[in-house]
Amino acid sequence: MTIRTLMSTAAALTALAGPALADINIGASISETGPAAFLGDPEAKTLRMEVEKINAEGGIIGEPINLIMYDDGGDPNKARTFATRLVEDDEVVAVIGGTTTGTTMAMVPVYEDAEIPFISLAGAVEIIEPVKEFVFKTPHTDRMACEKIFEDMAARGFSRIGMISGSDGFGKSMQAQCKDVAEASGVEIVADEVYGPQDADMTPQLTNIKGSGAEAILNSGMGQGPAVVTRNHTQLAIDAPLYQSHGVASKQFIELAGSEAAEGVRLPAAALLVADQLAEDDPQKPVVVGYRDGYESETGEDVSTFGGHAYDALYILKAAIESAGSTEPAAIRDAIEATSGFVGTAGEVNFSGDDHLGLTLDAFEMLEIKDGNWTIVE
Amino acid sequence: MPELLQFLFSGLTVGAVYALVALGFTIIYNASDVVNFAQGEFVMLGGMITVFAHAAGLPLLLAAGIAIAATAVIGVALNKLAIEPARGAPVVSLIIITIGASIFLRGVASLVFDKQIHRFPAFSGDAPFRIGGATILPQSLWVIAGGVAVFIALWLFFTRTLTGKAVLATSNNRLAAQLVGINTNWVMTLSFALSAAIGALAGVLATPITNTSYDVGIALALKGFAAAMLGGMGNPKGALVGGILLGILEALTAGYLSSQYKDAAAFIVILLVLFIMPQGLFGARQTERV
Amino acid sequence: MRLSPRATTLLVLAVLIALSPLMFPSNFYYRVGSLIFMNGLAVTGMVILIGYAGQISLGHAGFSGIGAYSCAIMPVQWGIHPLLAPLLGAAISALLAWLVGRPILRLKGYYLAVATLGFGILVYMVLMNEAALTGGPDGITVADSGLPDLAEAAGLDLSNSQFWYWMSGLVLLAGAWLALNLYDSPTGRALRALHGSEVAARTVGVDVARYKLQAFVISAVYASVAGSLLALQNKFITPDVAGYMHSIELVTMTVLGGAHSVLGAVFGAAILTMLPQVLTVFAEYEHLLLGLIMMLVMIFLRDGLLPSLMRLIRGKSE
Amino acid sequence: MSDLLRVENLGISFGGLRAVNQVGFSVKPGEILSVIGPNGAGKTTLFNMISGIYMPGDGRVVLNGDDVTGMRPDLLARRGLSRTFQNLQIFQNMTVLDNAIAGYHLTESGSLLADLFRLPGARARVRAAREGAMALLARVGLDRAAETEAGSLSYGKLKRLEIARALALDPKVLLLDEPAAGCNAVETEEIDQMIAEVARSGVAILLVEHDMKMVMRISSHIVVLDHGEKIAEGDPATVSRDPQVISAYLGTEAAEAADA
Repeated sequence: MTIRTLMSTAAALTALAGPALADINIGASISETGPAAFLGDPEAKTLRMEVEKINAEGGIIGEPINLIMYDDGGDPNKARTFATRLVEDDEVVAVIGGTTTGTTMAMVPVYEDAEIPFISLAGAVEIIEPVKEFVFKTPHTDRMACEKIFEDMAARGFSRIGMISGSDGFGKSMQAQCKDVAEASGVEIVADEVYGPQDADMTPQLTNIKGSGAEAILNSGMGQGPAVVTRNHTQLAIDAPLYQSHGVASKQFIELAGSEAAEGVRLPAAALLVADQLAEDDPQKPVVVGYRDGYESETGEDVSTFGGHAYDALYILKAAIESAGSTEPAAIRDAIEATSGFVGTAGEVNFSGDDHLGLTLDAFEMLEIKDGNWTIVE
Repeated sequence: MPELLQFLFSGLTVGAVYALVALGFTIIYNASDVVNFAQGEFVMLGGMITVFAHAAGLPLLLAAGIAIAATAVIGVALNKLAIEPARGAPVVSLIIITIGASIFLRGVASLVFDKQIHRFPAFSGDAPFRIGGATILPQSLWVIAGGVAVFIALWLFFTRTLTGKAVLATSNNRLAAQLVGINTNWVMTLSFALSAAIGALAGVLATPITNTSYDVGIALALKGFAAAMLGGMGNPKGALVGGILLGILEALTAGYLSSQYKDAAAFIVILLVLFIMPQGLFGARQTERV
Repeated sequence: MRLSPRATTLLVLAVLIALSPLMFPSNFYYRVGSLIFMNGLAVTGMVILIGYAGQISLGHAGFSGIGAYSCAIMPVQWGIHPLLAPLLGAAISALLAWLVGRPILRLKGYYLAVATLGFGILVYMVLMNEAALTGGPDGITVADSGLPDLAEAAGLDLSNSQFWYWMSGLVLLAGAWLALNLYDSPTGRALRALHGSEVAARTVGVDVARYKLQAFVISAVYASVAGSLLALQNKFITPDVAGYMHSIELVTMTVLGGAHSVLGAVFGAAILTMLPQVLTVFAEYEHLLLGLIMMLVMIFLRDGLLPSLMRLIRGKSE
Repeated sequence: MSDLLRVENLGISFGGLRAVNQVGFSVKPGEILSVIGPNGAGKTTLFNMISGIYMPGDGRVVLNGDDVTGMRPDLLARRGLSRTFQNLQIFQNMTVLDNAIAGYHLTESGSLLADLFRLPGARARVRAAREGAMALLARVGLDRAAETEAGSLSYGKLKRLEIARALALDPKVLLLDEPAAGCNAVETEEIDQMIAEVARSGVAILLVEHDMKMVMRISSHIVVLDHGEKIAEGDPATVSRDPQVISAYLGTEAAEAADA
């Protein structure tokens, strides 16, 4: 009947778009649209661009990659369905993706059940803690960002800090992590405010933080909210310096906030943003410069660390398949876990049985915005 | 006291944006009894077209003008292609048609433009005015002025001009309006053009504050709709008051109670108002005719 | 023998549920099937609210959220048996619907739409903000219900997707049976009557407020159970299940397929559930096409897809 | 016999406009009381107040000895008051038969659970209502249209369907708002006879009608409204001779009717 017809149409259409069977099927479920689109968009573009590049250079162990990428729109339920589709229908050997923590966590049970290695591009620490056998991730955790920021605050002598967080997954997760590690890092959170990701004005929240006597302010959030917070921070002439999170690590943030308002804002981020400022002998330099130049010339857009996460995931996977010499999911998983000394855009990755993130705090640079540009804080 | 003043300034800024969106709802509703859920996309288009025209090298004013004109044309097209053919459909069908239109416009925008967040510079710089220990950005004044100006213009339009009265007549009784010689098709075209233009103007004025991207329309339509219903659908005064009230409510809740639940507070107040005044604050009371 | 419309609907549903797997190329289709049935269940409730009673709700995903989070929270926090959680969730949804429905249902048209919308958003915000209980925006893991294991112990060797395909198929059948029973019952007639003319319904003795409330509560229970099933299958749930877009989706499925009949609405649920899967071939045009389809159906097939299709078929055979 | 329905000093204003003012009358079982008057005299408004659709501004409505002023229509229905509408209020989304069964709502309805699970009790009640409805449809000549969508019926048939639905309640008081409007002479006569028949069974009937011949023929009592005020009252003969009535409204038509 009609349902059947549609089903088989769907199957036929997928088959049409589908691969020759010898290819290496790599799956991806990315939030190309929806509230996390500005993260997912560069991720998807990076994956397409880099897969094309790898295939042009002869693929992995002689086989071309067939990238099967779905747009989950940031909806975890949809992501979950695509996960099943990737596993059952597309028969992928590994999956990259999960732009957000929500979509990632929704997919995890599927890949764990099917024993397919999965490299997430989302931030929260719960993705890899506790360690799940088949789940890895490339971005630094929000907990690490908190620690890096608090470390810098403590070094500058700030102990009373105010937090203002986005109410989306990223903001809330980081807010919780920061509150968790605050005491151990020697800072006290004296104000804790929240805003909606689409809010136009955060002066009430910042006014309250200003009144709380906070010596520094941390904004955990991604998207357009942090730009508004930064402008409002300047508008209210708040003396306490503003810290942003790694969630705004793209040039776009400075444009949105305006270089005047963004002046002096600090944030922890990967070296990708300051590729040119890295020392010539820095092992990361060729990687980040290469990726940045490739991305910017291909898309005409500024590079962001989000696309970098996808880049890292793809090349970790490539290296793992090569070292495993096999496209068996279990073998790939073992090879991923054995990754060591991999230099990506986020830093040096060393996975192990009890660490599926593989990055240390050193991988973060503390950046400060000066004259509309990122500089490394020494 | 400076806190309160700051909260009020914040509420005014945000509320003026809501009010502009709500005013856009008003005209279409008045002419056709349709609540256009794609109104938020008009705001988005106003902002995005300006951004890209400006980036292409046009001066900001010209870019804004083009954005408003182009959005008005899109509004007319929406009416001709989707609303007119569905005349007489039940409320729930109209809701789905206009939501479909909003998804469609969003999809087109993500293709024609991009999925990144954009902004263009504020009209009069970013140096805030300081009043009584609180601050307000010049762009906020632009938005507030825009809201008030559109309100006054609409009020004059509906009460003082023949065309405006024709719009109201069309909404009251389409057939009767036709019988007295009103070209109701033209009234509909005009209403959608005006509505879309006001939405686009909101986008142009607000983008330096709110930023814009292809999907800002959803949240704006939601708040604008809520504001319009709070004030009473179809009444420009209701739209203005509803919008500002909603903005101030959110700011005061964020300032004094909990920033977590500021959106919740807004909706609780809307629910309470509707329970007591089922037609909103300024909505016309309707008697059942049998 | 001529079958009543009620029996026909049930038969068609049962046959579709039973026979569709014969053409599934892979396990993935069980997943899509189970989603169709879960959405179909929620939408069957919407038929009672929109199709029978003529009321609109843009907040019913809120009840799905309550059903889903009951399954996530109750067993872990309060030690309630995982199979009891969906029932308790449904009871909470019913109670909440009864409480908010009384004042809300006095409103009409767009005012009712905004009030229900507000209710849905409030539920969503609680799920987002009360992170200690709900896990916040990043979601929460749902404990295993033990049901698939039970099936396995009973000798049924089913994958997770397969199990939930059959489970939700059965629940959908039960839900459809109840909704169809209601149609030609005094309550169903009273609901349809107040849909047709509230004034006339009153004058024949229908307590309009009471019946609207009943429809609201019943549809809330349907949405809640659908949410519970989703949570139990996914074993992970986020506040999106209660989000505004999900509410809109439910209404769209209902009206797109044909709000006046259970079969029509379930058909709408099937179309809209499969659409994103089919549209993946068009990648970035997906949303554009979805919007276009919504508009075209509502403009040109005003009664919904299924009634229009049936008319077409009948028209041809005559 | 005592009054079944008594209206005392009933009045209402809409935004400063006095639509009905100080109107009073009473009806006994088996009586047919007609309310007449020019368009806009306030007849339908009066009906809407009596049947609980509008809250009266002042005055009282007494049904069977109880004050029921402003009571909800569904509660009035329980007390035996039923009505039809000038501008048809048909359930267009339902079949003709379902429309008629809906009239049996009060006797048909039971518990929600019984309905959901199709318990035997509910099915028996539905069966009884269906039989009653079929009989009523036969009485108004619509039994052959039972399964058609009500929306597709002609105006005259819809009028009769509405009367059937109102009768399904087995009312003590029946309010008929222009039952013969839009009907041809034959149909009018049928309706005419039906009303008389219903009245004979002991129902008190309140009638608004523009067809003066019909009014003069069947009314036991007439109340004349003009601009919301009662200007005359009495039996058809008396009213039709009332000079105030003639000048206000009736004119030659009534004179003819009186002669006939």
